[in-house]
Amino acid sequence: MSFLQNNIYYIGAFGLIMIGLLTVLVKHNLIKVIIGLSIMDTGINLFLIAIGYLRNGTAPIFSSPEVESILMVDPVPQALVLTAIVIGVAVLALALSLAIRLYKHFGTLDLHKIKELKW
Amino acid sequence: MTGMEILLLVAFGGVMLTYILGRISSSLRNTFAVVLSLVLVVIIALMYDKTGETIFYRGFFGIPMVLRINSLSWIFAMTISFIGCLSVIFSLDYMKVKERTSFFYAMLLLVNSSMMGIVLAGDLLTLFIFWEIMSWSTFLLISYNGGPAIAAGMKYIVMSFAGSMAMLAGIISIFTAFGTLQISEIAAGMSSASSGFKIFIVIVFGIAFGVKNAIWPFHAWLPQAHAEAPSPFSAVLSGVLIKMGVFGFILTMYVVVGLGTYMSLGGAIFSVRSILLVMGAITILVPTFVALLQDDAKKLLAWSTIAQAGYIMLGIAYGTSLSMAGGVLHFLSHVVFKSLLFMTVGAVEFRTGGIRDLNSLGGLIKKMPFAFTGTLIGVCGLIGVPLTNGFVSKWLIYKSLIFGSPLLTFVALFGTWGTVLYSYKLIHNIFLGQLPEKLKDVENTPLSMKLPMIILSFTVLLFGILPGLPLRVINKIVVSLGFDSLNISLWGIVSESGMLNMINLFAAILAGLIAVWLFLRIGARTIPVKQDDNYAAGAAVPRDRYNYTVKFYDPLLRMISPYLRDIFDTFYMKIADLTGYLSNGIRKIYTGYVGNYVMYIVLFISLMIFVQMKWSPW
Amino acid sequence: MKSVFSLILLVVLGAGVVFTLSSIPFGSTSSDVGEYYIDSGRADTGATNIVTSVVVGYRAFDTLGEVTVLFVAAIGLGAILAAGRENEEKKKAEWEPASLVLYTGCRFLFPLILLFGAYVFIHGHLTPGGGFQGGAVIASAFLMVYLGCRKKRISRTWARNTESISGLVFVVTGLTGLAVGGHYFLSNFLPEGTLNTLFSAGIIPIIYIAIGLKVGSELTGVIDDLIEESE
Amino acid sequence: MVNPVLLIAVPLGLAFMVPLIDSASRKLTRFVPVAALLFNLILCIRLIPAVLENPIVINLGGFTPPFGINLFVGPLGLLFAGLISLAGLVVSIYSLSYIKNGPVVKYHMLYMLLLTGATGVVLTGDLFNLFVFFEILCISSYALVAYHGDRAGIESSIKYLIQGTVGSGLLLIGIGFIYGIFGTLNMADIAMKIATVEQSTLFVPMILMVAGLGVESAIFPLNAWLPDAHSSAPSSISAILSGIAIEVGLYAVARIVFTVFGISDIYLFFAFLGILTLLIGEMCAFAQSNIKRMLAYSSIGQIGLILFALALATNNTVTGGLFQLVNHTFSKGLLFLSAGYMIYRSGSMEISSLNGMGKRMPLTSLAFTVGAFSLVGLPPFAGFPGKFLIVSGALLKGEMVINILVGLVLLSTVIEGTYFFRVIQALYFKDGNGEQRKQAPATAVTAMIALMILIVALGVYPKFLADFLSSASSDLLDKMSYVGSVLK
Repeated sequence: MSFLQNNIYYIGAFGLIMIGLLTVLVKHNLIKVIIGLSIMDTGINLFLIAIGYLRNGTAPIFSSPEVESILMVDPVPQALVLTAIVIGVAVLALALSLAIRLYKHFGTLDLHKIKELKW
Repeated sequence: MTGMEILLLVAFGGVMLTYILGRISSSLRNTFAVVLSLVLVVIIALMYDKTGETIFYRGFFGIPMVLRINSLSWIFAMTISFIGCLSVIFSLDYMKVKERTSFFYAMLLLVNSSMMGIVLAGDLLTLFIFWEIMSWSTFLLISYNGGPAIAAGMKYIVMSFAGSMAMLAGIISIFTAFGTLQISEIAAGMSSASSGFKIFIVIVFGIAFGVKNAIWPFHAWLPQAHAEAPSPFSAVLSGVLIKMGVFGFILTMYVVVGLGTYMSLGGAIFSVRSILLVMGAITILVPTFVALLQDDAKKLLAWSTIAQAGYIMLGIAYGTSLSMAGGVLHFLSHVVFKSLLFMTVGAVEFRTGGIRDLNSLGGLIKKMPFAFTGTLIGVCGLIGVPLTNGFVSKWLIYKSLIFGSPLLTFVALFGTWGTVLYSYKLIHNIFLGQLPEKLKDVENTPLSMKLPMIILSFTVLLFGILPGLPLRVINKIVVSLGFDSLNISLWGIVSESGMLNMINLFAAILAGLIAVWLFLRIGARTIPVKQDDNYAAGAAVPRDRYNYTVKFYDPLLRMISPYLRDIFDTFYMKIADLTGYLSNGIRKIYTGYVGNYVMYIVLFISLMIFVQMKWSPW
Repeated sequence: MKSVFSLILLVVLGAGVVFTLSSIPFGSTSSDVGEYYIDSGRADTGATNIVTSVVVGYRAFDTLGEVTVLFVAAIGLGAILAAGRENEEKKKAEWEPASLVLYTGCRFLFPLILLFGAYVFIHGHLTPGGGFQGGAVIASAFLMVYLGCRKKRISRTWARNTESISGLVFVVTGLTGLAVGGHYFLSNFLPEGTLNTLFSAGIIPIIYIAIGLKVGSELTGVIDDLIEESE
Repeated sequence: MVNPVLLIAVPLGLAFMVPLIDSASRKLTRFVPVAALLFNLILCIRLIPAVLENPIVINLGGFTPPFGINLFVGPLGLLFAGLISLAGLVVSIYSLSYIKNGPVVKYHMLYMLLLTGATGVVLTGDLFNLFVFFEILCISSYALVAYHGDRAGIESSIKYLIQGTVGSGLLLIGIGFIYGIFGTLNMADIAMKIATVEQSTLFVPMILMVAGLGVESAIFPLNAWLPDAHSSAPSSISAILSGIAIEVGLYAVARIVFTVFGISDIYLFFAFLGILTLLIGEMCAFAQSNIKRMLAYSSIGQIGLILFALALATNNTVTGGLFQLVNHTFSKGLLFLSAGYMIYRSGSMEISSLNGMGKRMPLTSLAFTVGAFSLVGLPPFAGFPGKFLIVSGALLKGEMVINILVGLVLLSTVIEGTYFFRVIQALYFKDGNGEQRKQAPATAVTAMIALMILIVALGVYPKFLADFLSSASSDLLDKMSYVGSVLK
């Protein structure tokens, strides 16, 4: 039980990543696949945050001069996540615009039916 | 700047200039091409009896690239430039009716230039570079005619490229083993190498040169390629290009590996030498009879080329000074008479509008007397009739083999019988017999085609009567390769197994001929009988049926043809099919469904992790 | 069948991950770099929000890349939608006008949200927030207008020029640093001011304002493109 | 001294400026990429002497590594940057006339950003920064693949996007692990600390990162997007994707495996992977009847060969691999560019529709032939020295396994030769429909001639590049000097 408690963020993060990957692997509706990618992104962001977490830590902001620096969480993963989120959004937007076009061309979003390019 | 550098500069610069001039005016280009090839002949002739090495380029990663000239390179270079020049002259009329002639001339000259590069190469890297240039330019020329030539070109380039890759492996192994590619330095290193390494070198080079030289079982590309190439190029192809393989063999066996090592390389029974001899013998035996089966004049000559390559191989692989001289001389003879034959057949093809089928030709002797004479002399050389060069070279080969290996001698002789048969088929079906109706308006050979034929016919006879001329140079080669010197006079040769003196033969034959001529002259008068009197027992037969040369040697062929299936050709085609089939199977992994693709990614990672966790190899 | 296989693969993957994670215990990580940032971030960059000092100070180059990623995505989306749109005739869908309450509410909220967004990115070096967050808030204001007021559209040229100029400001600020301040690209060449005041931290607020405007106009552009597509 | 950061900043600034330029003058936009890449090229050339002496390390923002992001401009990075700007310049000249329809302004912006992303990847010394630039590269290529908005383009783009996103997700997880273990993102810093951690712990992060980058660099089981994307993209983009994008991916893999991890146990595995990629790529290309798909599979094969050469990790083989990489950029670029206009003229990508192109577009066909010969490795073109170096370097190792792999390399070269010779025959010796002779536009011809000259020049005088490549290869392999020059 303590394992679960100690690592709950990791478990959650990788749970999300696995769910995302599984969605990409087994679902054949493009929108669901894109959702899967998005879930995976979320999981990765959570993982990055979890890496930088310090137990009972506070945000790394010196909002007043008397704030102590001892228990501040690592700011680097937070900065990375900021970037990763934006990248995720960018990819998501592009994917959705492609999905719109794809639907116009094929009249379906079923990836099993979109197999004109193969071999 | 030495003569060799100038030579190559002129040759390769001329190629480009020819193409550029072709853009301006075709007659200017033709003149330039002829002049260029004549200049090359002159430059090489001036280099007679010179030896020397010169580093001409260090730009390739600092590996010194060397040109060298000695008697071996000289004789090959001379032959190349000579035949190249004649084929350019021959092309003048032949190519008039075709399109993209500038491309043709430029490529023809490029092939010649790259072959000169090969024979003048003093290191293996230079050799390989020119070798590859020769391979791809030849490919472009073979495919030139389109249609069936496409398949022929493809077969040629694939086999040749496979050979080149084998050669590259060999060259680079040598480079990594000895740190040098200069032929003169390799020889020193080779003597201390392990015999396994030597055998490896012999095998990879053997494949490369064997493919080019069309030694059985690497001959599969040759018949189609020779048949489908434009005739002036067929002459070059059959005459000199495949002889680059001979050059390579001599270089590998006697210069790189060394004479002493070569003779003892391998086990007692399966020594490298005996294997090469057997390959040579098979190369004589089978293609000779396959040639009999051919109805296409150029294909017949192509198979004959393979068979003759077998003789050269026998001579070279046998490894005595006499056989070596025979091999090299036969190379020279073959160049001359085979180019001559391809040119005469090309002239016929040119005048009859592309007919090469022996069954639909005939009776052209009156229409094209020059071509007939050329063919006659060429065929005599091919068979080895005395007073032709073929006689001398075959005599040397037989002489050297007859005591050491009677079986091989028998095979060689047997091959000659076959040669007689197909030679007769060739000359008869084209020039003798009945003239088909549709060939009534065939004109005589044009001048630009006559000229090379005259020169080549003259050479056939010259070397036949005065074999000492080429043999003097050949003797130098033989000595430089480490053999004993031969005793040579202008008229012939004296060896321990017999002597040859062409002046006696010449006198005897001349006397005989004069006697016959006198006898005929004094004796009978011939009465011309019309053939159609007795042809079909008086029955009315349409005139174009009169040609009785269809199905030559039919009973014989029916007897032997089941044994002459080209298993290696089939084998190569099977490999090609298999590759295609396999490729088609493999590309099915790209199924088009993106879920699978992601699966591959995850599979890759999971597999790695699984292996790592299970066995921890890392 | 396939999902079972996928599950097995993922389980193997998960096992590997667990194995590696055992060397990164949760909740007690302290990295040298992170500690350095916390200790000397204020002195180095003048920002009290250490995340900001990392994002726009220490790792400002990342942020430049990040802005570019968003930029690329916005252009890419525009290009893809434009390419398909070319060869079909425009048909204007008739939109039902929004109700008055919605319309007025949107118009009322719009400047407030804009103001909030601007606040978020202007105070990026002092409070949790920054250019991206502020930009997203601004874009949400426009999204609200699109949804609520329907007929209102922004001017594309205006959005594009804002985007372009703010992007240029970022790069030019960086290049100015290269030219004048210590000869490093993106170096902080402005005075750092006093901590915890608005005019502090040198170039950080400038960059964050540029980013805020850029992200805002980019996201608005994306929304505009998608809405145009749905018409 | 010029500052290498301009290599990234200037094109980026120009790309941001394009909308402004566009509103000032429509015609000027097309020339922005040309100007930017010309600037980059000149900058790269000017940097060569300084870099050959000592790698330039630029600390961005004035923070010393590992606290700030740094650019590491060694011979290798400069080689890639120069290659990107050179190939980019040529292709941008080609695009001037080739890209006529669609949102042209957006094309030029995306194109420039793609190359900026690639330049960033090869110059950066920070792991996460590498990821960010990698994303710029990937996202702009997703968009560019779909540029024409046709069925095939969109389909391949979405497939590419899904695989690419999964790949970059994996990369990011890997980076997260690395940060968790070492507490730093600076590659030199990680490289220095790598020995302090048990090897087995590093396996999963490494394999995640390699797989993530491997998707972009088309290593065998991860390359399924490539044939679709390369064959459906506009030809100018195919040239860049084949010539630049996957090479940059390979650079990233090599940098991480050699410099960051630098644990030699795994190299042989990569050599096997390279050979597998090579064989699969060539075999698939052999079975194609679609010219662009064939070229795309051939890119996979070439990447396999380069990976094999790099994985042998000796100075000779890496030099050879890099040489082959340069050759591949030029030759494959040339092939795609020439095929682009041939397809444009014939209206079909089937090889059979290119019959007789030699008469209809002589110069374009000549360009294709030169590219094909060079790629196959025939002298006197640039492919031969590359192949020579790789094979000689590999044989010099003197291990039986590697000798056998070299045999496979030569075998696959034969396969490669076969399908290229087939196309050349179709171009020149098969009869096509008797269409008029019409050359490609002048800009396209200029681009192709420039590439042809480069290929022949490199083939005839390889030493020109070899010395530089040799120092680039030691840049890649010499981990200690990398660490030393970053963390002074």
